[in-house]
Amino acid sequence: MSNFFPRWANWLPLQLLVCGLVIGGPITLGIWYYFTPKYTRVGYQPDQPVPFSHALHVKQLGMDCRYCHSFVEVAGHSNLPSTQTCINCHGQGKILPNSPRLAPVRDSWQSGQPIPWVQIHRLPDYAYFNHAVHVNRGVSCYSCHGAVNEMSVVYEAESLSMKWCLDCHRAPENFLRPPSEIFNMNWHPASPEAQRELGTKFKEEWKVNPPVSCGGCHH
Amino acid sequence: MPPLKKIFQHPARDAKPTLWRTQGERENSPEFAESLAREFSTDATAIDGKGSGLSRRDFTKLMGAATALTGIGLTGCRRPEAHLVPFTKSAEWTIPGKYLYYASSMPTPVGAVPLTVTTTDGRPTKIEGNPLHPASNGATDVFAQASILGLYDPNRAKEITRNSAKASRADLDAFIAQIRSAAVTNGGGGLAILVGKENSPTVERLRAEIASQFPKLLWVQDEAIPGNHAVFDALLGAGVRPVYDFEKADVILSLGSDFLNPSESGLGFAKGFAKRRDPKGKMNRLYVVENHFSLTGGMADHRLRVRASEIGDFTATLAKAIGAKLSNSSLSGHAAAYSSSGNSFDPAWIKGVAEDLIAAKGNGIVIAGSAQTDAVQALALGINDALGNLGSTVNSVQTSAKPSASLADLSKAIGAGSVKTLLILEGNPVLTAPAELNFANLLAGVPETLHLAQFADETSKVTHWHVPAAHYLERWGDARSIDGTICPVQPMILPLWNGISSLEILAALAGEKVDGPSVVRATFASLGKDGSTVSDSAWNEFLRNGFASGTAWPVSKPALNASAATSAVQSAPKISKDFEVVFLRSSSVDDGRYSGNSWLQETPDFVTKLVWDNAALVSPADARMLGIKDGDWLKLSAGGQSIEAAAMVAPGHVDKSISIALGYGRKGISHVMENVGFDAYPLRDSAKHCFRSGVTVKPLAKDSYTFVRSQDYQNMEGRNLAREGTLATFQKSPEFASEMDGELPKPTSIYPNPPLTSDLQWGLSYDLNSCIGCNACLVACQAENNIPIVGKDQIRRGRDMAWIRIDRWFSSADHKEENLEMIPMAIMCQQCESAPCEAVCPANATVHNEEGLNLMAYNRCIGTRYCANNCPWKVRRFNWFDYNERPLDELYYGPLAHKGMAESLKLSKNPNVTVRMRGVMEKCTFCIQRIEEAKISRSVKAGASDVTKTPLPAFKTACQQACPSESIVFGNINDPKSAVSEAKADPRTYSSLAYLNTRPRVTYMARIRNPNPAMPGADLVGAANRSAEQAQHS
Amino acid sequence: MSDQTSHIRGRFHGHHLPVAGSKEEPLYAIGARFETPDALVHAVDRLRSEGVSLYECFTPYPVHGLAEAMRLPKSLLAFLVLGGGVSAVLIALSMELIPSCVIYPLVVDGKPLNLDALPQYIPIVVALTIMIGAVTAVVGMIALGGMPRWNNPMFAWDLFAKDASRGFFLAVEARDRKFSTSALTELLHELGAGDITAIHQEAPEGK
Amino acid sequence: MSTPSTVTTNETVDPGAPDLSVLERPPQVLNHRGPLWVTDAVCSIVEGKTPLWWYAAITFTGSFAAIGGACILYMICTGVGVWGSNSPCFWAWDITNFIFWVSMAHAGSLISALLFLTRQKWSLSISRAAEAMTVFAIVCAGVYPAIHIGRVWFVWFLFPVPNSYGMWPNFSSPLLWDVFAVTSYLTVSSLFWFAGMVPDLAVLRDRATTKIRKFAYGIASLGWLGTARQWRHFEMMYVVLAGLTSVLVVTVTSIVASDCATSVVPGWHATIFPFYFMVGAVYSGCAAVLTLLLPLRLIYPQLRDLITPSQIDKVCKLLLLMGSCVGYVYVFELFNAWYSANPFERGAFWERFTGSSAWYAITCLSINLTVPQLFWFKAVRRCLPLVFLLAILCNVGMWFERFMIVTSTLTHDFLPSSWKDFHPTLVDILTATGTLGIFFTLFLLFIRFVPIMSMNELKAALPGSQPDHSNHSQPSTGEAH
Repeated sequence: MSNFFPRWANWLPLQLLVCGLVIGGPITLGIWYYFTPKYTRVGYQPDQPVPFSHALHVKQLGMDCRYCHSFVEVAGHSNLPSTQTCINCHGQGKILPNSPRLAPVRDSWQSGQPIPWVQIHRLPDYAYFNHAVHVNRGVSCYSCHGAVNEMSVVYEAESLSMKWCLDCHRAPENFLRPPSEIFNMNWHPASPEAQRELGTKFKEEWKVNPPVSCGGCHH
Repeated sequence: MPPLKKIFQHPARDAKPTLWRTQGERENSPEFAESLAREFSTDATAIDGKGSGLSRRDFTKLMGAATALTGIGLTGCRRPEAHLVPFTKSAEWTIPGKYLYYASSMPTPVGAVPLTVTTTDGRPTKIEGNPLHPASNGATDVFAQASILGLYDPNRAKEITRNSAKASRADLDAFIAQIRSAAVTNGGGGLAILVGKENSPTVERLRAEIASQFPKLLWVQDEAIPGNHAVFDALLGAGVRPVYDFEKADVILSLGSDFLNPSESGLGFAKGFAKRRDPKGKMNRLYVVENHFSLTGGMADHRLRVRASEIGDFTATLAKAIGAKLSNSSLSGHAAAYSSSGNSFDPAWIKGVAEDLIAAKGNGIVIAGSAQTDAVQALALGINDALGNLGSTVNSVQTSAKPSASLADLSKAIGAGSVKTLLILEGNPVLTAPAELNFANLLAGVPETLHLAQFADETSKVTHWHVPAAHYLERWGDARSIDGTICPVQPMILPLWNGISSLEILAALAGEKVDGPSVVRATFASLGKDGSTVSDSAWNEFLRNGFASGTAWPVSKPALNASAATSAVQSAPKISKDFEVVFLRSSSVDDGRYSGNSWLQETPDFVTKLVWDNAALVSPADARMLGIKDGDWLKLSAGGQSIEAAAMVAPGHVDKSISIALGYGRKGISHVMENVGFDAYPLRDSAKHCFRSGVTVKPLAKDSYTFVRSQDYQNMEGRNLAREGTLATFQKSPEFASEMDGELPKPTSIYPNPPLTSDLQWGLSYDLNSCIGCNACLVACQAENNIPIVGKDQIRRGRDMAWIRIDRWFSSADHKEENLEMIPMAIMCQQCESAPCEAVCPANATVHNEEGLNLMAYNRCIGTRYCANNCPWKVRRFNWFDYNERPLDELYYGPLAHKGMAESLKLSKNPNVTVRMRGVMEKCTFCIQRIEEAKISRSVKAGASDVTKTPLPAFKTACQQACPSESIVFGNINDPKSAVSEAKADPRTYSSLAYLNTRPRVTYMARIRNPNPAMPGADLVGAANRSAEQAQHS
Repeated sequence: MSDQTSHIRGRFHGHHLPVAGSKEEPLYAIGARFETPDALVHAVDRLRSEGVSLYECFTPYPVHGLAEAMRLPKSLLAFLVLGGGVSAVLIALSMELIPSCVIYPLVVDGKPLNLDALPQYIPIVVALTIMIGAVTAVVGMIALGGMPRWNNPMFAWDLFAKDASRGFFLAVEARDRKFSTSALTELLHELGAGDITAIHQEAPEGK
Repeated sequence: MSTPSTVTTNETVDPGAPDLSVLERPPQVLNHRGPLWVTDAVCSIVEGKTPLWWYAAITFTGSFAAIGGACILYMICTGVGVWGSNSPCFWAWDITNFIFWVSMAHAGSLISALLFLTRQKWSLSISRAAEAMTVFAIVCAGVYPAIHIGRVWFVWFLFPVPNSYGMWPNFSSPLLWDVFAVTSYLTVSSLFWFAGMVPDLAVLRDRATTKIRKFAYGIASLGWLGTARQWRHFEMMYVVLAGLTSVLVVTVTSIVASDCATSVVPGWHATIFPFYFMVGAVYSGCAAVLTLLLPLRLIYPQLRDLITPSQIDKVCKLLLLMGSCVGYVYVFELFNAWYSANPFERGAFWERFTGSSAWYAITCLSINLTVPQLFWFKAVRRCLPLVFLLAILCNVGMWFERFMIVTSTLTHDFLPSSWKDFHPTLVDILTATGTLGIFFTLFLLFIRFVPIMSMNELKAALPGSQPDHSNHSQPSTGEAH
């Protein structure tokens, strides 16, 4: 036998090529989806020290976001409520004073140790975000946090990737709302067209001109 | 609907969150963690568990890191758990993440520096001047700026020790109580208290209080670098001090006085002086007589190099001349009383100055260096008197300073064994006392000694008690600013390491109850009209404004006591022809009190550009004579004392004279102070003059010492970088500066640049004419922008990180020492409209924004360093190592080096500026965080309305805000009415390297000198660029 | 199978052709060896005139005139490369212009955000064009040359397998319409060929 | 089976033999060697037993390469600060060596491609080695741009891949041009090298005796049979590649040159730079070829008939030409600086030769202005040991030139206040020697495992190798147009 290579060897290049396509393609697509914030971020839903339900408080009881997140309109950070805020309603002789699920709150109130809520929406340290300027200029909580009023346990609704931010900064008209509806989680534009029309109006009236160059968020 | 993937069941934790405990464990100092817990709670900001290298909001990270790490451990490769820790009880005033400003002040021997302190979430992060204060234009000096680091300095003393064993606060209180009870019985016999000069009314009050209770008490006040208090008491009356009004002065003669240096004489002088340097107005003229280049010398129109010890002779000669011209007998009398050492000075110079001063009768100032001899002070006042300056430009204030015993008196008392208990409140006598007193041994002889200080320093080593002192940002207090106005000192934060203030100790001695501001408030009350109580509103106003209006010392026309003057003149010391040594106040560590501050250590000296060192400055001629060059060792000996120091050749220095800064060469206190410079204190005698005459100098055959300067090349190499002209030139052709581009190609652009659309276009104008080069902007920038320090070795390798640097040029039209001029020129990112750095960055990490800013996105930067190569001004700084996270002595260990920043330093960071990581480029951003802050608040204010109709809140860049001479003007060049637009419209304005057509947003205003034609070498003044032009054509 | 006897240089045994490969397998071709390129070229001319079409020549280096003699068409390669190059230009330009002028225009060094700044995009275009062109050329050469083909019936002929780098070989495939072992053997012999061999397919693996 | 080890060579070849008449072209292969001899001569190098010196050599070079690698690792996990680079000299040895290696690569491509296109037959026997040198030099050059950046792990920012930031690279940056230029240069030159080698690999395959060799060369030669069709496409490809490569060489040098030329730094900002780098490149490349071939000729006696004195003579002449061009550029630069009357331009060059960089600037000039001029003399060109020595000198000179261009310019730019001198650190030095190690290691592997000369080209060019009735003057012309 003086052919060193077997016959099937001749098919090898073709086979390799096909395998490459069959395997490589899906891998690329997989990385495209599974390794980007669209997947890695969205849907992050850790359990919290206190089983606080936004659905209950906001949807059923109709509380306003700002009752707990009280500084969102003035400060860069949307603060978490102090234990005091919880105790206002859940203190002795008030609502569910002895519920075991509120034990951490009571402990915190007595010990003075803060409640370690698990953080969900996390921006990198080098990205600067300011809540006040957004909520005051027609961007609703809903646009970034999703339908929190529906969530019994809060999860991350949007990717919060830089591209995602830019989508809005480049075309705010697709998201701007009437000032009255900023904290109304149930307000939805009649149609995309209606939204664009409304948004464009606000954009021009208010001269909304969000930064699209690095310096706006990275300094 | 949530995608039902990744519902993280983080392991259940025990109901009681362990955040603080783990925190404490990490910190290894429960007290600290406690104080944090008490003082701040974090707000809803990110706590990045991954601890990425680029970290903003390090403070909150510090809080969360511990638990976040456990998160990593437990969730494996999943997303690490991070926590948000809200307040338990809401804190008054505090809005998480919003700045809170308090008015306070920084006590210094010169006088309190009025401040507004920026706090974030309960931690002070930035210091600014208090613009409301009459004696301040909202400016600050280096030391005030750097004091923020002083607060968080991890090397500060942390515990009370007795006989170097840890003691508790209770022990201390017991000790004080015991002293008091003893004093009550024996009227304070054997009790001595040594304090520094703090100008604190409360201290004065408590002193009076204690003195009245314990009449035998010995109250000693000592400063390392004193003013001539005694002689002024004699010349002008007890407690009367001269004050100068530079805004009124047409002709100024400085006799070795560095009055423009803020840390020498407060911020007011520079401001007033600068106001009169505008060539469009009536420009003043400055004569300086000094032995080495000082800031003031750099500003001089005519400068004469005279040995510090011979300034007496000079003054006498001048006084004689003026006395003769004015046929003023008393002045001639004083002059005659002076026993000259027979030095002669260029008569033309004397004549010129004399005539100019006489011509400006009543509008001149003759000011003598604060550590000059009594004779010089007396003569200077005499001349002012003769010229009728007293009452117009030279006035006096009746200070509340009471005479107190000197260190010499104390030593005597100790020697006589009459001191049993000595309390040293601040100050460091063992370091600063004249060697001949041999103070360390004396102290050892005192049965009970206590030292209150922020560092366990030389003195603490020999005292029985060491008590950590509270930083002024941690304690209550009050202090008088240079004009006597009373300012509060407010605590911004609980003592990080349980520091104690001198007030607490004094109050305890006086038997007063110490409870927060009570002691201070009591003082404040005593100043009130009725002297009894003070209304809350008045008190709150005092705290809010940061000063009590109307408490300034009354200004009056001084009356010179002629006989006292004569005797003062006669007291002039004999001067030897031999070398003299001149002791300088260091521009970085003052008298040594700031040697622990690494920001200051790394700030280049005004003139020598030396970092992390002082040096024995010798004139070029002497260097040749002694056959030495930079770094060679000298042995300086006088009166049995001797020191060894490495020499540095200082252009413009007078011969037969050696200048050396005080406060260096300290050993065994903290690693920051190790191997830094040479201690010059031992050479001083108890007269504490700024010079010591008759010093023998001997070069040593040691291998030479490595000096590191932030600037290696001293002259402009024939390039018109810093531009100057004379008043005449300016009046002839106002735009002479921009015409200096000469044969360089005219800028042209081959294509239209894309328009910069915003209504805000930022620009900065920098006035070479008023800049004194005081470094305040440098440190302000460092504090504002979280700029790391890199250490001596890295700077030697050319890895300085300062975003703004001050180039200091020496130039001399005829290349002679006599006519040497000094020009400081601040260089920061020029924010070019077509920036060379941008085109070459492959990653788009540095681009332009619509407001004409040259942005730098650290998180996009991959560190090719091409931008820096292509930056003509070399203002870009590269993180060669992980300067923030690794110890400076382990930079080269790579991953083996310890990682992480000292916890306390994390608190000092500005939360709105990213802390940069290794491998990224950084540079001046025009304080973009402040710009964005302003824009955001404008938008918030506008809300649902046209934002462009809402005015932008006023703000300044850090360097602008700190500048005492208002040389930096920043603003919107799109607005023709803005200050910066007006500044740029000035004919003196020119762009640096205009021919490159990068169109910088930073422009410079040429320096104007105002020579006196009658003076020798007048034609060589203001000719820095003449030599340049010649060089260019040759 | 052994092939010790399969070649005796210069001698010719009537119809007993030496055999390469395994007799059981179908005949693949008849191979012959020529001493000089001249002989080969001449042989090719002759074969063509005889109307034989399915033949191939094997030479250790490009022999000039051979391809012409075989009437081979000109190589397509040049056109492939041209195609590759042109597409490369388009790819490169769109890769550069779309991000920097359309998707995310950033003001860099005050340079225009439109085609005024075209020069700065040229270098990458050139580099990419050349790269893709070169890749096309090589891939094309390999593909057009029927490579890679590691197993080839010709290798069954040990003489060829050993001496391909030296001799000038010719093989007429059995599929050729005019193929006849005897006639061809005659002809080749007449044309001065040596080592005329019947090349059979090799036995498939496992036999 | 032929036994290659028994190749005999004629030791009595006198380089200056009178029988070489000036009129007729000297033969490619001396002593009327035939195709079989050529084959054996070249293959014997690969097929013979591995000589001891080879082991010794590769251990030596390999260890240097290893040390270099270690330094790079240390640098990456510690920081660029471990190099001597500083402000203002943000680039130093990293870019110096990058330019040095890239330039050296160019001669290889030129000798094989340009000389091939211009029918310079004399380059046949050295082109393969030259191409190999090119590939290895680019590998070494490629090391630096990859590692010299501050955050290597983000290097993917340089490639236009869609990402969740919505960010793209800056296509106007010469550094990005570099990325593409160097990538395509590496690709093209390796393809050129490999594709040209396929027929010769086939020869090795046919002569292979061991299974491993059969397998390796079998795979590598892609089943090449040398059919008329394959040769036809092969020759076409070779012409095309030669054409592309020649253009690429010019492109790449110009792009690398624009790293400097497009900047504003006085001393860099000059339109002459592409030409400057081009001639410098060929100059250093020719020198490198000589430095590599002369020892080979010494070690393998049989090559003396293939690498003939007349070829070396020609390379020397090329060296002389390019050296003179380099000299011209030096003078021109100085004149230009003076003529610009621009204090910054003048200052840059004044400082270059009087300042702290004087020692290496002057070293560079004194070598590159004098050494190549020696090649005017035939005696020098024919004295091979001397040629070898001078060639090495030229390379040293060129390294100093790169060092001068990068460092002395950066250390003396616009503002004297920011001037700072550069001092290399140990890491700098070991990394540089490391790349040398990589280069020679690769070259040793090359001479050991693949035919170092293009046998098919040589054979095709031998007298009598073509049909005498064929009226084709040169190989490949028929196909070329």
